[in-house]
Amino acid sequence: MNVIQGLRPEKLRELVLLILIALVLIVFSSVIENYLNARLFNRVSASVALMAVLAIGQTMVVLTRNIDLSVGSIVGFTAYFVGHQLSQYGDMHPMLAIFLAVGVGTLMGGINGILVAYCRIPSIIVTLGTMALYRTLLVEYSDAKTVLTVNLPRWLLDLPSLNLISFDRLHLRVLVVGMIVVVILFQIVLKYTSFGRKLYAIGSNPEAAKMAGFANQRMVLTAFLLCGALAGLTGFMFLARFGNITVVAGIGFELKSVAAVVVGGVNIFGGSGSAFGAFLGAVLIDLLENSLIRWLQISEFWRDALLGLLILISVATDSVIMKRFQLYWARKQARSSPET
Amino acid sequence: MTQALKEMSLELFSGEIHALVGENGAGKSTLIKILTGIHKPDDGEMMFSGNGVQMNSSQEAQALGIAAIYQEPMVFPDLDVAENIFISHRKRGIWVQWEKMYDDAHKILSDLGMILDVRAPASGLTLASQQAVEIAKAISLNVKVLIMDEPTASLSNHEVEQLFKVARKLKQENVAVLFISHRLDEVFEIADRITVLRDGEHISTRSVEEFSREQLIREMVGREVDQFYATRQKKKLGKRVLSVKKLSKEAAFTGIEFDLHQGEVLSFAGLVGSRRTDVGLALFGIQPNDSGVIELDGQKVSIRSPKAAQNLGIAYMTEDRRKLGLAMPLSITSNITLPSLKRYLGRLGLVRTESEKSTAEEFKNRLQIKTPNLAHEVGKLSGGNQQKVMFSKWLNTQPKVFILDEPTRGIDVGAKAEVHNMIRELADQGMAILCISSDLPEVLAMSDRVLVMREGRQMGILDGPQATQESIMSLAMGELQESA
Amino acid sequence: TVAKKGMKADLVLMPKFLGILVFDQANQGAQEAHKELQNPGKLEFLGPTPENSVAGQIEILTTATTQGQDGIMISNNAGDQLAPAAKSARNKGMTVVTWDSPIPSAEGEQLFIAQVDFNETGTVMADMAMNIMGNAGGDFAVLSASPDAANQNAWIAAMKEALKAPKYSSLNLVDVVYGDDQSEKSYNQALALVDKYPNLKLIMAPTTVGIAAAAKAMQDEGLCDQVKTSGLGLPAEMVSYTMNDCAPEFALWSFVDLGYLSYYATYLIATGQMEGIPGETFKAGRMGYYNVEKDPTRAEGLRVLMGPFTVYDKSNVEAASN
Amino acid sequence: MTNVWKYIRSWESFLCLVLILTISVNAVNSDAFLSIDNQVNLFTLSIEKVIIALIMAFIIINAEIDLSVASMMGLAACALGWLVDSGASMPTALAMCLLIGMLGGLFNGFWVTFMNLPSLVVTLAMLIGFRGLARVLVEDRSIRVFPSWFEELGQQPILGPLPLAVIIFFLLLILAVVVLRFTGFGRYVYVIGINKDMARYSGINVTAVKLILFALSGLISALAGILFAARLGSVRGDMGLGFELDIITMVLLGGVSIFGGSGSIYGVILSILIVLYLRNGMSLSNITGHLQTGVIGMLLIFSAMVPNLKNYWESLRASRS
Ligand SMILES: Nc1ncnc2c1ncn2[C@@H]1O[C@H](COP(=O)(O)OP(=O)(O)OP(=O)(O)O)[C@@H](O)[C@H]1O
Ligand SMILES: Nc1ncnc2c1ncn2[C@@H]1O[C@H](COP(=O)(O)OP(=O)(O)OP(=O)(O)O)[C@@H](O)[C@H]1O
Ligand SMILES: [Mg+2]
Ligand SMILES: [Mg+2]
Repeated sequence: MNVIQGLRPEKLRELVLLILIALVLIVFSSVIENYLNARLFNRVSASVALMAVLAIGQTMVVLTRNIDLSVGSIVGFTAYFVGHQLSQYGDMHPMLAIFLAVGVGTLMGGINGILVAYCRIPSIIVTLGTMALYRTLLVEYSDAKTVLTVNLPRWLLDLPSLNLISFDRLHLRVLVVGMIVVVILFQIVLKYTSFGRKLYAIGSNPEAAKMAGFANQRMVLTAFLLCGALAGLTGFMFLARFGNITVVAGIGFELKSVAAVVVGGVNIFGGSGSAFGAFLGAVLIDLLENSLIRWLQISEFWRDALLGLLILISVATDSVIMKRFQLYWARKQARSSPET
Repeated sequence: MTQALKEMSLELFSGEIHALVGENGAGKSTLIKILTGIHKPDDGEMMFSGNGVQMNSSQEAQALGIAAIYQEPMVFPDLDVAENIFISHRKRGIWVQWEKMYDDAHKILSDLGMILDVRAPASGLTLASQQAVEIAKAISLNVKVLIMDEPTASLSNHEVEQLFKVARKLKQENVAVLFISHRLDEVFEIADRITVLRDGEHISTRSVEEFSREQLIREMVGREVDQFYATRQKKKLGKRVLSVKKLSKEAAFTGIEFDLHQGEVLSFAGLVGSRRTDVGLALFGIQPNDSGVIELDGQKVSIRSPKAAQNLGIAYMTEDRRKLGLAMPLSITSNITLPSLKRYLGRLGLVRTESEKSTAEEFKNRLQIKTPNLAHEVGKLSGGNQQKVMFSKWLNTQPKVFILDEPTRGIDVGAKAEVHNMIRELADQGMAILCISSDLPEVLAMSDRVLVMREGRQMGILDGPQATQESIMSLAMGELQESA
Repeated sequence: TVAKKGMKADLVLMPKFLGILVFDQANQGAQEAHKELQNPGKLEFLGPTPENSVAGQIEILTTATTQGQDGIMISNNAGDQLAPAAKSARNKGMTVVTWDSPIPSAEGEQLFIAQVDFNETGTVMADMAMNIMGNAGGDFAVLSASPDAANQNAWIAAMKEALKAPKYSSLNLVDVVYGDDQSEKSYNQALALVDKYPNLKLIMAPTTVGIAAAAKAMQDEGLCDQVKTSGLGLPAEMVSYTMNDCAPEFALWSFVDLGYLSYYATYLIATGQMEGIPGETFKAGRMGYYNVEKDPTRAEGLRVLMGPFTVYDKSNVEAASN
Repeated sequence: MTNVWKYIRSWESFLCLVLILTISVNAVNSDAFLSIDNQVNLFTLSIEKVIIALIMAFIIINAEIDLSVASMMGLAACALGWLVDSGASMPTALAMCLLIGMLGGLFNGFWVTFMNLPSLVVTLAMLIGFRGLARVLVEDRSIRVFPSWFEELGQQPILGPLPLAVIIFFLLLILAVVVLRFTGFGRYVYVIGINKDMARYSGINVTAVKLILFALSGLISALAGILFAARLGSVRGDMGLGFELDIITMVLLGGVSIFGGSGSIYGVILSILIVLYLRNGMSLSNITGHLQTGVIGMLLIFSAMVPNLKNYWESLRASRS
């Protein structure tokens, strides 16, 4: 009981997710031969690196009771834009390339943010619109040409396979480390800074936040800026990993990031959730996808049907456990109700 | 466009407790929202410590040292209690020190006499506890001016006492306290000076000694109102309508047992959080009981949903008008007919708007709802008038058993008297009424019998004459009734 | 028939969707022919978005009919779903020619400009697999575009057919997966194939997006020694992988030529200089003479066969990539 | 008088204005635009989306969302093909498809009501799930087995120039207006959208209303899928892919609040017309692909900005006087 006493809701959520992930690992290792190996870690970590960064950006926005459906287009645009620049100016400094990606992403996020916060248009409408607009921008800008791997500088092509540390076959890639840094950074910001706490407050009760004198509009704008920046960073990672960038780059990432966020226990109506949770959500989904692909008995065509169902079940599990938890709080409250 | 406030003037001195009174819709809340920078005045000026100030946001008000507790509690449900108290502290710095925050919050709350788990998410708090958190938040801000809009509306005596202790302490520390309440006893108890508002206009400001109760009411209402809290005449009870035995719900209440007769008013009294509301919710099927027996007209019934309850002739009027009581963007008419919409359906399930309108018209006249027209948005009415709309909504279902949860919460004296009269009338017509109220004088005046609860347990039932302020309080505080 | 220049025909070239390099190249070819033939009419390059490809193609075809265009060249991505719209276009007197990917049932379509013989594609892929894996053979898998891509499906079917020959008995096709012509999905699918089949020796991707993604995936994971990549690819996209032996061999035809040839055929039919019946011969400018014939790879339908494949390897890929 | 004035300044009249503008520009731009053929075609080409938009309006007014409609459409179409292909008679297959739609909708509704999960999450998962099931049924095939009467029903006009789907749409439209505006059920849909706790406390069976809505959403999506199959004559696993966003755009542009509780079918039908005419006009001017989508996206944002501009302007005027 004492253990649970110290558990705040988001901690519990994270715990539940960890248990679910462990469960997935156990179940699949019993049906797939040679499942639990270094390769699995390498694969999942490398592809989660992108989705987790994006999902954390999405988390910032969702916490404030908004949503950003344009992230897929931002990823696509920045990937193309930076790729295009790099193929023209191959000697560009790597840092500059990253800044460029983050900068372009931030700009696009900023447009979303201004429209949502200052023009007071519901975020779903704004970002549905900019999802189309940014994609159009990409098509117009690219003129239907592809960014080709051959034209990209060497360092970029080597980046996805660059290992920071390796234990035998287990590789800790640079991109993965980058993602881990982002997760930790944002976890700290959300948990321990008053900026982060105010984001929660705004999402939890915008009206009260206004009454309390928070600069709601600026905060929401900031959330979108951060989301854009992280989407830009994802765009850069996308470019590094996939090399060939066409106009379809990043399509569907918006829904994937939303899925990661909700599976990660971030309340879609704002106010609760954590960066670490979003990361775990991304891991869980990727792990499921990866495992289903590797499962010989599952045909290519069954995979999506199962994936949908499994996502649903994991979200439901989380919600059931949270409900239990709330009941527990209520009981505890009942025991310690106002004394004389 | 009606004008909410006309040529209002108000002076507030440090070290005074100033009460603001007036009927529902007099403009008290509006005034406060102007004082704290949420609304902007069309005209006029504001001086603070001798300097003219222009307030454009509540942030600026806070910077000046003005804090307010609004009529409807404004907590952040996802944050825990401690954070709710400290979230808007300007000097909190960039980093959050969780442990220190918990300790401080605990201390502030205990100073207020409130024991709340500071780590619990605020979403589980009762309205009263939310109010407590709001108060804790405001006084922790080290303010120069503290404004409280009906802070006691959902508190019971015990908590009110604690609050007043704090208010007096603040007064000693030279804080100016502006206090709004519809409970005149409280006003006379705590205020140094009183300002009366009526229809958005300033009527008078005088020190409390210069007011008599009658005079105050006259100035508020603009006419004579008599028969306040006249004790209810004991009548012969009708046949038993509702009988409840060993009613229990996990994590809420246990062992509730009572009978309710036709024409009887049974009140539920108790401290805040004594789980009276939960009993009401169980009887209305919103949070059905786990065990126990409910008999209606001698028949055992099982109430698993509000719809079932309604079909059985039970109505429940909630204490949380804003969140649970009314559809704010809808018209008065639509709100009134909502629970009984079935009656207004014609062929093919089409709504007969004409008969809807005439019902609404009837209630408007009967309850004297002040509104430009019946198509008016309920959300734009003042609190008291909203309460009347909610009352109409349930009366219109013509219930056998009417459960009223804090029926006069936030209602002004005049309207309160009307509500009391209405409840009596209903009882006299044979309705069985179960009234949950934290307003002790009201409980004493209204009820035939009083059931006292404490922490989810029934402490006893007091018959009319036995019920006094003292006997109820001692039960509510935990002394079991010997005879029960 | 040798085309008479300067006759007016408003034509539309419709790719599967916009934003893919090869379709742009086809457009180049068509524009070249358009100029060459001095057609006073317009040549529009109109395509849907990848997300909305099927409905978009139908919409564009229907609108073209409404506009009274004289002819349309379609790289069909909608399978037989395009047939009703194509039929009503034909009824309005429009010329409907497909290229790159035909209408499977051939309903509503006058002619299909086949880049290569679809049956031959199967053999070419099987041959490349054989070359790469050697006589010992082994496991290989196909990474296709979407499960609905008619031409890819036809090629895969043709390859399966070809594999039945005793010559290829050592080749073992273990799986067909789909990357939806998206880099990231194809990349992940390629890696998944490697994990799923420990003995995999080759990934065959009959799609330009898929082959490039698969090659990059193998290179990034340092698997090029173990698993090779092959299929249909653009030299410009594949040159580095061919040179470093990740994708030693792949094939393609010229999309510029395909656009060029399609334009000639469509122009001739739309201006009434050719009927589009089996046995007809026409001259397609710089490319020379071509025949209209019954399409042996479909139950119904006529085709003009462009051919041939160019198979690229270290010897010729660099020259072709510029 | 004030009522008239209020109406003139309403969202719907703004949409009307945009619509008239679009039509005039189109008519000037292209001779073909006003032809009956084109008018019917532009409807027919998107008729399935438009039909689903009607029920989506109900769902969004109810403060929920259903992202799985397009996948359900694909699933129903594929199921129809699969059933007929495996020898079921046409009527049986049609009935089965509608049943699948309804059950799928109820499945969504179950998680939303009984498990209390946000509909965005549930239907996002089923967007993947239903599409997956469609794939399971047809795999990489394209199934073309329908009797000719079925295809004719989908492709030939049956009443004047109007094909069946368009007629069904008009019937559903009238039904939707009546139900939402004039019936008790419609009132419940709004009230629950405004505040579902309050609705429950008023004795409204929130669960039932939501279940009905989701079941209807599934059912109508399945119907749309069947019409789609008839129009195209064959089915594949990718049918209707990505339609959900177009559908939601139409509804939101129609002034239905994404937070529920407000909006009308009139607005939705106007926005449908705007989107269709705009797309058609652009297609006729040979603007396709992403540019079309971009223009619609821009329109969505701008139109959402207009009410705010109006408020801003009014407050400016008020502060001056
Ligand atoms: N959101 C609103 N929009 C328009 N008018 C409003 C709004 N809120 C309140 N009013 C009007 O302003 C006037 C003053 O209301 P206010 O809430 O200040 O009254 P109050 O004195 O606080 O009443 P109560 O005691 O019931 O809380 C009333 O006539 C009310 O109808
Ligand atoms: N300790 C608690 N923890 C969580 N929820 C509570 C707690 N106490 C009460 N509630 C909830 O708050 C609502 C009202 O509470 P309750 O019935 O305890 O109050 P009450 O005795 O009616 O007093 P009041 O209405 O004055 O707050 C109910 O819905 C109940 O479930
Ligand atoms: Mg007030
Ligand atoms: Mg209560």
